[in-house]
Amino acid sequence: MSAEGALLEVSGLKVYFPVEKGIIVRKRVGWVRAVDGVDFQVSRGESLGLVGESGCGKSTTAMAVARLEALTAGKVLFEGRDLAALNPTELRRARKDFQLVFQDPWSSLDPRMRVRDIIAEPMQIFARRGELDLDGAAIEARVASLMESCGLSKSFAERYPHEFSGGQRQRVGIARALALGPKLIIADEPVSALDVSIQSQILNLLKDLQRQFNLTFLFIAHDLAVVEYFCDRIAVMYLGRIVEIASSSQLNHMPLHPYTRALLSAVPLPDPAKERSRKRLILKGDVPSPSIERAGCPFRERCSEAMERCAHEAPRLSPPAPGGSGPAGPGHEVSCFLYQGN
Amino acid sequence: MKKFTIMFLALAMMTLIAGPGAFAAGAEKVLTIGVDQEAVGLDPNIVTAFSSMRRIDLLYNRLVRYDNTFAVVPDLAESWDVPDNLTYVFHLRKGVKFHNGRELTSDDVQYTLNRVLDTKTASPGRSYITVIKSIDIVDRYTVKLNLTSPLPSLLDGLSSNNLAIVPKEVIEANTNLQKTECGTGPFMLQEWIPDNSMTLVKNPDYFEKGAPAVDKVIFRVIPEQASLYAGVRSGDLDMATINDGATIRQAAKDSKVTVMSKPGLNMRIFSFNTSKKPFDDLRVRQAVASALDRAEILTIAEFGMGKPTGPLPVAATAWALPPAKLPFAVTDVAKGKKLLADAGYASGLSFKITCASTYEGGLAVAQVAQDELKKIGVDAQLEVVEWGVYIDKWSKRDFEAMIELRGGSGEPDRFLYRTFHSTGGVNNFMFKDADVDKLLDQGRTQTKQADRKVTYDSLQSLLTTKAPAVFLYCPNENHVLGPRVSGFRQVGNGSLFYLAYTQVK
Amino acid sequence: MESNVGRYIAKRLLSLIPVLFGVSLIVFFLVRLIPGSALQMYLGTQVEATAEQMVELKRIFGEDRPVLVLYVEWLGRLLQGDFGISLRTGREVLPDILSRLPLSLELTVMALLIALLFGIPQGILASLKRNPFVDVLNRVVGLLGLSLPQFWLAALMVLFFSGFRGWIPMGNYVGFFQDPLRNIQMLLLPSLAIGIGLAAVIMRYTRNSMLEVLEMDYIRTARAKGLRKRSVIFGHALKNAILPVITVAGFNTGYLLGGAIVIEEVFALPGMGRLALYAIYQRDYPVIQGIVLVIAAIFVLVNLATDLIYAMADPRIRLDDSGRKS
Amino acid sequence: MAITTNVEAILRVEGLVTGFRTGGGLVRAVEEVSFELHRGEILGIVGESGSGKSVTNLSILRLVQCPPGEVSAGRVLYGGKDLLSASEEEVRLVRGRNISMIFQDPLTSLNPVIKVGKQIAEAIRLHHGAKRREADARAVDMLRLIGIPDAERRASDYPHQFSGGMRQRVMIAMALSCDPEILIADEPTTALDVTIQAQILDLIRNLSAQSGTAVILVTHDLGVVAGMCDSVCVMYAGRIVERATVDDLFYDPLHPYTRGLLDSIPRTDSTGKERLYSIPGSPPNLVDLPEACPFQPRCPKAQEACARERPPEVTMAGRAPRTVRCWLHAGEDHHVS
Amino acid sequence: MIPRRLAKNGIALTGIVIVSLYIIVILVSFFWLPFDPVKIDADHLLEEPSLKTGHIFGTDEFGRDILSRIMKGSLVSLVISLSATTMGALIGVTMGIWAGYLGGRWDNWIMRIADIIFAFPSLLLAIFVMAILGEKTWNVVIAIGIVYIPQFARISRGAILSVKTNEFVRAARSNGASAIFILYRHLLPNILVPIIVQVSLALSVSILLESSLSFLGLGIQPPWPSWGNMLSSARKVMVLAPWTAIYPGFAIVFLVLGFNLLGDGLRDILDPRLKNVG
Repeated sequence: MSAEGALLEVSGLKVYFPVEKGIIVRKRVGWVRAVDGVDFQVSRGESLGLVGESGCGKSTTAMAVARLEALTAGKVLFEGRDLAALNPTELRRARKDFQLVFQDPWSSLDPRMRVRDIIAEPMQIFARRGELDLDGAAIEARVASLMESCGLSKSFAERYPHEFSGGQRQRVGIARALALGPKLIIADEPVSALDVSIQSQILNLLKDLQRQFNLTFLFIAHDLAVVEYFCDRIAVMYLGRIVEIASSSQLNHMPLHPYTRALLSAVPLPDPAKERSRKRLILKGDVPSPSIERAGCPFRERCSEAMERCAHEAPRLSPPAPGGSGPAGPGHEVSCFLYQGN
Repeated sequence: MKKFTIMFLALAMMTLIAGPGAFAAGAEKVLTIGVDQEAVGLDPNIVTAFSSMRRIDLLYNRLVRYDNTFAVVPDLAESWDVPDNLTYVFHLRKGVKFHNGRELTSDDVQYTLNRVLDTKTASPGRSYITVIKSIDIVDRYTVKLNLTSPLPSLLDGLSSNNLAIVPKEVIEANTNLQKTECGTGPFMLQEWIPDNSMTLVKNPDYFEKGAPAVDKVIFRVIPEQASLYAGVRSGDLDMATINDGATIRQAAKDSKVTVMSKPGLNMRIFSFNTSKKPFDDLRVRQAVASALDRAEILTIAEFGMGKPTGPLPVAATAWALPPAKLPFAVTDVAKGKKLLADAGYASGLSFKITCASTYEGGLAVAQVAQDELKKIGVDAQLEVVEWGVYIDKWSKRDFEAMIELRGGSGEPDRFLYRTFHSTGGVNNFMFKDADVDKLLDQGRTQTKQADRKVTYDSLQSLLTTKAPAVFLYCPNENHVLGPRVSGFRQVGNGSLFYLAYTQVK
Repeated sequence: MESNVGRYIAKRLLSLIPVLFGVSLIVFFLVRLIPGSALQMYLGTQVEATAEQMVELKRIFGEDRPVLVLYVEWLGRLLQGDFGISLRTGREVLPDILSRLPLSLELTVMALLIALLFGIPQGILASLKRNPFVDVLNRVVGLLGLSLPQFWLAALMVLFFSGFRGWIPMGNYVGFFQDPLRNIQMLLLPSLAIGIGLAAVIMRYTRNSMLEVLEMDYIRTARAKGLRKRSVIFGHALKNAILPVITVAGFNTGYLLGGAIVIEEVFALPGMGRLALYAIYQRDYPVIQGIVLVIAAIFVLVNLATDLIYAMADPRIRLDDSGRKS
Repeated sequence: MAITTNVEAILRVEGLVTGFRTGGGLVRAVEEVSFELHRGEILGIVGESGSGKSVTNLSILRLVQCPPGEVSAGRVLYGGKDLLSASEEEVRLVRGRNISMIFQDPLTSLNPVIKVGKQIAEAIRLHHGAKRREADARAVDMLRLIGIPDAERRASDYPHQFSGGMRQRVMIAMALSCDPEILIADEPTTALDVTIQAQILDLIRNLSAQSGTAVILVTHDLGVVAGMCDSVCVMYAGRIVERATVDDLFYDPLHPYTRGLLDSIPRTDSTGKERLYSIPGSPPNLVDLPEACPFQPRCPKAQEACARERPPEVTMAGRAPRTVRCWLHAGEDHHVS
Repeated sequence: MIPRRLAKNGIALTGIVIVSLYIIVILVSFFWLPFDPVKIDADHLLEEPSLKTGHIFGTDEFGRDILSRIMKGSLVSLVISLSATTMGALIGVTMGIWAGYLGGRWDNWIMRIADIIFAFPSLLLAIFVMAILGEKTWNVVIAIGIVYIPQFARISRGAILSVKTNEFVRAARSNGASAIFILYRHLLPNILVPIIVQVSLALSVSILLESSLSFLGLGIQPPWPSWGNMLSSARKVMVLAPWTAIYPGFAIVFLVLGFNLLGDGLRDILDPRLKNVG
């Protein structure tokens, strides 16, 4: 598993939120296991997608990687340096190299700031501390070039966020993320809130930017189609864990985990004939609460192929055993006993 | 929600209908009097509050009391002899009963006086009788007091409510009489709802025949002067004690009510801290005295309800010289200016007048005085403080000038000695004058009325000249009476004793 | 569920302790910072006292020991339910306060009722009549109610109603249980004077809340079901719109209680506010301390009650230990 | 598949115009919208946010908040009556009984302080005059029918105690409780996860098939349309730009917008990773739209006429009512009737 | 943007007009008053309002012209309410935003302190402070300001709690911004709306509180007029001369009404949810 060229390597990541009780003295009475042992790596220039339904921990994973959420356990190696072990000053400096694009184009921009100031702010913060060698004029020039790269007209610089449509706001957010010249972009559902016609614009923009600036993406989404389009590899999450990870095409054509298969079959296809002919796997019930401690496979209650073993033993993410249900490509790993020897 | 609305409306309607006619008059004669302050406690030997005294007036008796002309007349003592100026012998009435039924005897007098003298009791009355060396019981109805030095104001002191005679056993049972009552007075305490009302009932065994004339007296506490007046008008109250000039002026024009008004013993003064600049200079004090216009102050601050006075309250006619016969009787701006200039304040002077917004604090007087002092080039600042702060400043002598309301007395020694003697207990002017001290001491030892009159006449002149304070006026004591009331008389020291003879139709 | 509520109440009550402790600490030292003392007030400007007497008096008035010692003593007795003895009247503090509490509470409750009975219907009406003129008129009238100084209103009431016997208490206040009708008649004007401002507040909150709720999706759902307008407004909208009104009403109940001070003075009502006022004037420390503690306790209890009522009205609030509600 | 021509239309919308008065001016949210719905049909109305699809449906039942909204023209013919000119009382009786609605966000669409059982029973009591007990029992039946486990107990729960999918089921139960002829489902699955969306869509499809309820399905997701609908209206800037059967629309889109929309969807069934097509620009501001084709600034095939004049709604030859609002097809008008 | 909308909002406009009128009165009072407001005039005690004497609002029990005193008093009332509100807002908002932003233990401690102040009956608290500090104008400001601290703390805390979940806060953190930077650059500007509305309410309440204090004899020092102490001294004579109480009362009512209208209008304008209505 030596990750030659891995920009980001996450291992054993856990994010638990305490459930507290008490008024005068607050006691912890349990945990919400939002992320419960996640490992993955992202190579330079690669896009890794994290998919899953709401509450599966994909966003929390992203936030923990960006150190915006406290880690309960695990390592986040960024260029070999463990972000989890940095002190606040080091962390602040390191932030230059990984930036975020957020889901909600409405709440991710401060409504009281002009577009120009929003994009310039990261540079100003770093420049003020002497960690970025740009003066006011240089910052202004860079803001202009960033706006251009992101397809924003120069005349927008003096406007406020509320004067824009969702797509344009998302472009502003992207320009802000690029301001410091990051190596990694963590994009948390960047197109979920957008209409289809705008969504494709933004996806194309991100692709262009990736090429232009040699960016690495950790791309979070709930829409499998979007992730498959955008990412090289995809990790599917369920209840705080990765249940399957594979290259996009492999996951699309050869999904192994029952959950992945159900997910894929639930995605409506814009093709009436295919829709009519396809066989649907409809999952029973809802996602269970992540605050309940559970032994065994987290998916077993909803799984149509659950075995007795699933109830008391948790499967580990590993390449499928040869001679399983079919050929699996390199790097394809799944966390299911169907594909594991004993 | 809907149910609530209906219930509420129903209640409101019922109230409207039942309203004014809801209370029926009983057969008994009840007199309702409105006062602006609640009594603090009822132990006559301990309380200092004016409001408590007004209840004690009716509940207890003293050895002697004032009548409505400030003459000392018998109360529990039928008569007294003064064989020499160090001995007083009192002959008690027979058959006087405490409200618990026990007869009052000379033991009770001895017990009471000793209680007052005991420093543990911390009685405010102690200073009136500190000269008493011993109290001898001659017989069941005769008591003899032996003094260490002569004190002409002793009888006057004994007329104070603080020296009302109390029964030993009740005190021992209750540690004090603050919440309970057992006197010999015309009325007995029936019910006391603090800050609301106090009901007194007739004492059937009262020693004076025919008194009291009503079955019940109800005190109601109404802090607003205007409400008190309105209460008498509407018939809610039979009478009310009101000290606010504006309200009285309004009531005086009102045919529905009767206003009784006469100058009381209280005295409004403009006092100086003679230990501090600029008032350590006699000329400055005199300048202020020349500038103040008593008539204008009375007109504006009291709506004319009062009388200008000298160092002794004008109502104490036996002693007091009319202010017109005293120095600085006439406002003289030119003289004031000259005096100031002599004192080195030709270009003007500035000082603070401390006052409080309550009636006793004299805010209205201070405002008029401030205005008048401008005429002699004095720029006086008002320091209007809350009453507690006022008292604090008073007792710490932390002021330059102050507007005060002093409780005067019908007897010159009792008031003047403690107020202006250099050792006087309430001499907060820090006033030290050998001549004044000499005259005050002399007044104490003289026994003949005529001699004393001469002494106090010159003292009045001297005090007015030396001006530890400017003596302004005595505010009237006012009572507003409704049509049902007759037979009430004002004493002049605020006492409601004559309620014992008051009738209602 | 029930035990949950019980536990919640118990915990909330426990959490009052630090607040009340803080209040006790502040009030105890605050009142002693005020210039003047009970002893000075007792002596006034007329009384002479000798040195020996002063020693005795200082002992009686508790001026002979350090303040810190006094605090610890007071707190110790307080924990046993002993609020001490009034320096002014020598009476026990707690019974004196408790005897005036019913009046103040009744006044508060009546004012609250008046506020709710005027405020809520008016607020609903205002939210439905979207005619701009009526709307503006409604709001101006409401704001006018908010702008009337209580004491001014009270003084004017005394001025106008003093001719009518029985409407203004004249020191002849009767308790509710002695004569409910007389009692309510007497308290009507005072509580009106207190409640009118809150009525305006409630009206505004009801209106705003209704306007907000009427835009909600579930109102559209209710209309889409074919419900009558009345059912939509009372069955669906009001049930939700009332929630913030509960908070505001509860929030202001404590304010009403404290605000009754001036009104009690003007109307000569023997309530707690008046006791407090005199106690402050007379530097009657134990009484001030007692009253502030009692009012603070009531205040926090009212807040607790508000939260409970809110929780009953809003099933989304769970009375568990989720801590403070913001 | 339901072929719609020879089945009677139960709902006919003609020339509907709805506007909103705002500080900035009049927003023409719905402009000359016409379509018809047939018995048993599932009609999709698809469009991006702000295209007027939801307002269209609210206008049908006169649920547009007025002010600021106002239905200013058109007819909505149902059961021989024009709902737009009928009295409020008449429309009220149609709501919930004949035409029901479910909405996008089941959390905000259910009254948070009323038990779900009661919320369902309310409509039943209202429209069937059922007694409280009967209505309650029927509400429980409905909950059971739409697949809520332990329905008896859950009926006395509040909406917040349900998960998103369950809440939408409750909404559906409520909407279907009076056996309506028409169900208007306004983005019923937008707030839900895909697996839950699949459950809900399945439920709607089955219920519609069983009871013959016609459904208007409002959505922005062409995939959902493909899987659910018989025919589709595509809306853009308040207008229906294209109306067709589902197959026609997907396999032979006529309007450039429809085509662009179809091309910009990333698809899991695609093979290569060719660059997505994207429609340039963003949707127009609906205030003071010029007299032109609103799609013209973004249209790759825009002609001179497009900027000058509003295109007419052209009825195309072929199966079913097929219309398109585009100058490209202006010459191909076929009036059927 | 906002000024234009203010002008279009009738409610706010009325408020502005009323408050401006008072400001004009204050400006005029610097240069001209009908009579000397503190000059005692024994010849005209408690005169009825009359055009003939020139005392159009009448005179008080010292013969002073009531109109002049109201005019003179308006400066005091406005200055006090502005300063007290500013003080309460500054301290309260600082407490509230830090409590809301830091959360946890800090939140608990800060808000407990606010709770304690809040649990005090406000008038009693103001009376205490006045009695301790003494009757000076600035002490009235402090006494009233303290009362506001918990209100502002609560409101700003609540607002911060809701704003801080916005993603732009996370964005700022991801750019390495410090807590103070985020708080004052991003959060504070976004919670100004509820604070401004509360300020307008507090402005009006402080006038009432100042009056209450003066009414109890703890406010502005006579002979200088404040509306409160005018009412306070009118209390004794209002049976005789109702105008002594009525005009200062109306002066209060209208200014408070002005502030309330302004606040109400501001709320309309600033609240985005109501933007499309009316």
